[in-house]
Amino acid sequence: MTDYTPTEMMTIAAARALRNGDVCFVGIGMPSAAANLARLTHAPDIVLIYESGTLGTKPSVLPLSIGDGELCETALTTVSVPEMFRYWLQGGRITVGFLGGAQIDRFANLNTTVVGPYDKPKVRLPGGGGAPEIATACGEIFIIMAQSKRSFVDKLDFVTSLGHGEGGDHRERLGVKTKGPTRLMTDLCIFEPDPQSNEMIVTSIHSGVTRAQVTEATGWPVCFAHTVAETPAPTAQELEVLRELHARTARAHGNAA
Amino acid sequence: MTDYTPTEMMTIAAARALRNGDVCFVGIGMPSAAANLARLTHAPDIVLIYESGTLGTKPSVLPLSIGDGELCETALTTVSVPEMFRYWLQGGRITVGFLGGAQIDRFANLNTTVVGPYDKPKVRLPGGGGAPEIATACGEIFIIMAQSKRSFVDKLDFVTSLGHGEGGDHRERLGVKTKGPTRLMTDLCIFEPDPQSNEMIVTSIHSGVTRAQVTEATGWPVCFAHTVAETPAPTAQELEVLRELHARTARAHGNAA
Amino acid sequence: MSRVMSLEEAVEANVRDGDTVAMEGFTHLIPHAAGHEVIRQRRKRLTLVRMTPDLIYDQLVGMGCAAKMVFSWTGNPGVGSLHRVRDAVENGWPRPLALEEHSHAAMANAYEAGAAGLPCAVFRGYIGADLPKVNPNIKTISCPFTGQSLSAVPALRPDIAIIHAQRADRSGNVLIEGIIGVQKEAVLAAKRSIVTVEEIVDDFGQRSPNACILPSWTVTAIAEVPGGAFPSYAFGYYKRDNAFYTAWDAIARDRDSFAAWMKANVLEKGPEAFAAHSRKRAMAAE
Amino acid sequence: MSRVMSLEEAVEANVRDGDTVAMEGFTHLIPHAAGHEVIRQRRKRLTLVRMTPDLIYDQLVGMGCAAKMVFSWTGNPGVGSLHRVRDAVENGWPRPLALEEHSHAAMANAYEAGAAGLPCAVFRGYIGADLPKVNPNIKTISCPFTGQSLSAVPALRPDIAIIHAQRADRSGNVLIEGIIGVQKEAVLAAKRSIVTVEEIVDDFGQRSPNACILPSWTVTAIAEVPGGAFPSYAFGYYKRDNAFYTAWDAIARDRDSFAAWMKANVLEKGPEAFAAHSRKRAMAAE
Repeated sequence: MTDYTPTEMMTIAAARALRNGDVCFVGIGMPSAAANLARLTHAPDIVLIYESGTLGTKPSVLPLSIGDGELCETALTTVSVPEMFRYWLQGGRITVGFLGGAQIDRFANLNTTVVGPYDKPKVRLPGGGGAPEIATACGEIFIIMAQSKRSFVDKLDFVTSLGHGEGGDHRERLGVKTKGPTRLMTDLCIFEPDPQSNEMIVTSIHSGVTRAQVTEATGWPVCFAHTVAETPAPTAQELEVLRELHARTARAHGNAA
Repeated sequence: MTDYTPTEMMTIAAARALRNGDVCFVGIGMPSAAANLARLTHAPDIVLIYESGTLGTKPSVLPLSIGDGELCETALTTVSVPEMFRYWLQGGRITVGFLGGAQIDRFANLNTTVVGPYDKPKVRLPGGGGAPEIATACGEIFIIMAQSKRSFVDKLDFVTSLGHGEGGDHRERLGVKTKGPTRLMTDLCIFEPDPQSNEMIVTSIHSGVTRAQVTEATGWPVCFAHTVAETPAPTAQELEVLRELHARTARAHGNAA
Repeated sequence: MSRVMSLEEAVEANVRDGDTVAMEGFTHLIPHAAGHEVIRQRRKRLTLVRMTPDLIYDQLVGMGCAAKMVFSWTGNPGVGSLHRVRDAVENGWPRPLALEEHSHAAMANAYEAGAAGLPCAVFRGYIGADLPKVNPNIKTISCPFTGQSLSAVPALRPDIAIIHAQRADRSGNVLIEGIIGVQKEAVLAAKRSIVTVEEIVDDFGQRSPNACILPSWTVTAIAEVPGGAFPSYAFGYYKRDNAFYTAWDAIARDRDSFAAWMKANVLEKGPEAFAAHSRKRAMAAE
Repeated sequence: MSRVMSLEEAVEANVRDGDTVAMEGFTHLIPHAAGHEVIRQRRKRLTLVRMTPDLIYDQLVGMGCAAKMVFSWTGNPGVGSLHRVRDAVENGWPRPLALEEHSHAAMANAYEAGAAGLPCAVFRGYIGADLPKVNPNIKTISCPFTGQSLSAVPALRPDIAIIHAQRADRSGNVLIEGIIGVQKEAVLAAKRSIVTVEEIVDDFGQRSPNACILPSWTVTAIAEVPGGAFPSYAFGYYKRDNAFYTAWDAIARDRDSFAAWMKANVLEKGPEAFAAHSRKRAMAAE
């Protein structure tokens, strides 16, 4: 079996979750790598949208920022940012949105705003950006986050974007009709919401990872599904395409590969 | 002196009222003729905007409809109709709007909706189109209408667009900060609002027209300003440019000139 | 993903009796061929939505396809009244026609709100005007910061939007250029959409990075109908036939001459008849 | 009508102490040269508005020009934190910085509402999120037709908007292409505006009929500053200098290295220094 890193496994697991018909609202970093990996492997017709206004973009290298020239040059067309948020996101045209964050709780609510109190934060994080509305307007949400007790917490310091709220039918009670987080990909495993409680439970563990490792890296008493799968290891093709993408990107950004 | 028609006089009087720095929201028909006459004579830098979305258009012939190709081909750029009404009209960027109608009252309120009751009209007119918001969003309003007792009425059947309302400071009381109708050009004379009452009063009578003719053609007891000017007759140049414009238009539209 | 099909199939599959239909195009790119196809297929009880009902709705109303019209200005621009619409409103012939009347600003904002997934549009409108007194779909709303009173109208969400555009590519994306009106908003606001195009090309080629393009996944059906906007026009292809608009006045004034014209030019023809009016020309050519 | 002048004159005449300033550009066309000029002219107590405060505001905040920042995401994209902004927020150095925080959707809608002359923006946002609890400028409003609860934020109406664009023509019109962000809205929402451009041309020449153009009568001042978006980029001219963004992290981490860099590259330089980064290239060239 080929060697691969936990981050590669996480990215590949996220790419696999995307379908060829999806219209995907992509963020920078791992979501961008995952979405483009999907496009370059099993989902050639996936539509990638970046909040900078680019519709149907097909970058050959990954952008460093959300509005890199590569995104516009390879897009079907580019619209203004108000139009992007009004017609395309709020208009309900996106099937999958990717999110990540500094903190996540068991109901996949996310915090990218502050650690500590809002008015006197211990760490001032970047803020929500598009997340508060991505979280409720996209058909469903995929989350990619490296797992640790510091980031998978019992209680968020701040709810930047809604996941399943307090669980159960909380989204519905808030008048939200979209599914919310349906999949959380970490470097250790895959979580999916429990059909009743909507708590995120482990449904697949990456090859070579133990339940104890997952439990140890989660800040709440983590639940496992009745049947937990083993995530198939990355295929040689998946790894090759992902690594080529990263290498092209590093060359294009003027960094050593 | 050159011969000219009352309609030519009315169009030329309207053109003269436009200034070189104006940004003018133009309607089809006489407003379009007047605005383009101004552009081709004393106001070469006037900005003409048509509600179909064309910004800074310079048509060589007059459009038959508000979205003729000529308007787009000669425009600085063309925006969508929602943008036109949101950013350009409602945004308060227009200095002068032109309006006309089937009926006008002494406070320059206009009716282009129905003659008779709304639910069972004697005549179903075209409707307001852009007028209700043009009337309040433009810096000031110029009105062009041929004068007759049937159209200059004591009471409108329907207020399609606000003039000075019930007179006085009625616009201000409605929260409207723009001036409203500052000038009404007819085939007989020019009206301007009385500084106190905002009733439209005659301030200039076209050459060869009598006060009796004006009174006879007005459905309310018409008032004349303390000093009433005689509208200068069209100059040879004004007439020449206007007639050439109409002739080019007739040729372009495939009609006999 | 949009599917390319014949106009007959597109109308057959997507326009249903009783639908709320928006055929848009602001002087430019009015989908006349599609309107004729709806008439030929004898659709009934339609609510016809359009900012500026002109010949295309005069024809649909005169042929009895409509029960209601939602509009902000109606007439034959620069020519006069729509005689078939007036006959329906004033005399109920061939059927009564209910009217829901707005201003342009309201309609444009209502399409925008529909495209934006909002339940209503908020704008500064109708101040001192009588329309809010006769149209219950015009309400007011207060700005929660300034207390300023604003107008609100329900978002437009047609069952089906029908537009005409210059080009589609092989992937089913649609390019619109020139006076773009409210067409993009109408399609995005609608549940289904039909776009007739002058031509289907392999690739749009060189274009503005900000071109007005409807991605294929926002469009239901595409039909290639060259000349399909006639007597309206297609920027880059053919000009508006102003003479036809003028001639329409006499045709439509009389019920019999209208019926005869519709029989000869619509009922006994197909979409291919529009090809005679199509002509690709360089954009800057005139 | 816009007036063409030097960047020094444009900032001197239009940016005042205490102003609310919006410098926009979404990754693309960020007006760095103009930001440097504001720093050189030692403007104080500015309220800096920007969806994505990045290096340009890190520099203004670090040099003590700002009292407040209105934003929706702040950081060095793909690299990390803004150390000068954090130092101001966490330690009040060189001055305290108040924050007003929104989401992207709220900021984009607030600029749109400003451009549209509305007092507030209405959108579907912030559902289940904590920001409305800490920002009194986020309120709710009810759709008068459906009762649905929507979010409202005040329209953005900056005293001055500053953007960078590709070209102006001799009449003072401005053409923007590529990722156009909220720049048009920011200029239309603002009382005054400064546009720096890569070049002033006689005529825009062949272009899309729907090109994104700001007419000269919507712009206050235009300054030709080739390379003026560096290290951001100008579509059709030069690429983003990603390496500079990465290098900024070390420069800004330390107060002294930041001060030294600002002295050498901003205080002792002028707008002409940006010309070294300018390079006209064919749009499709890479």
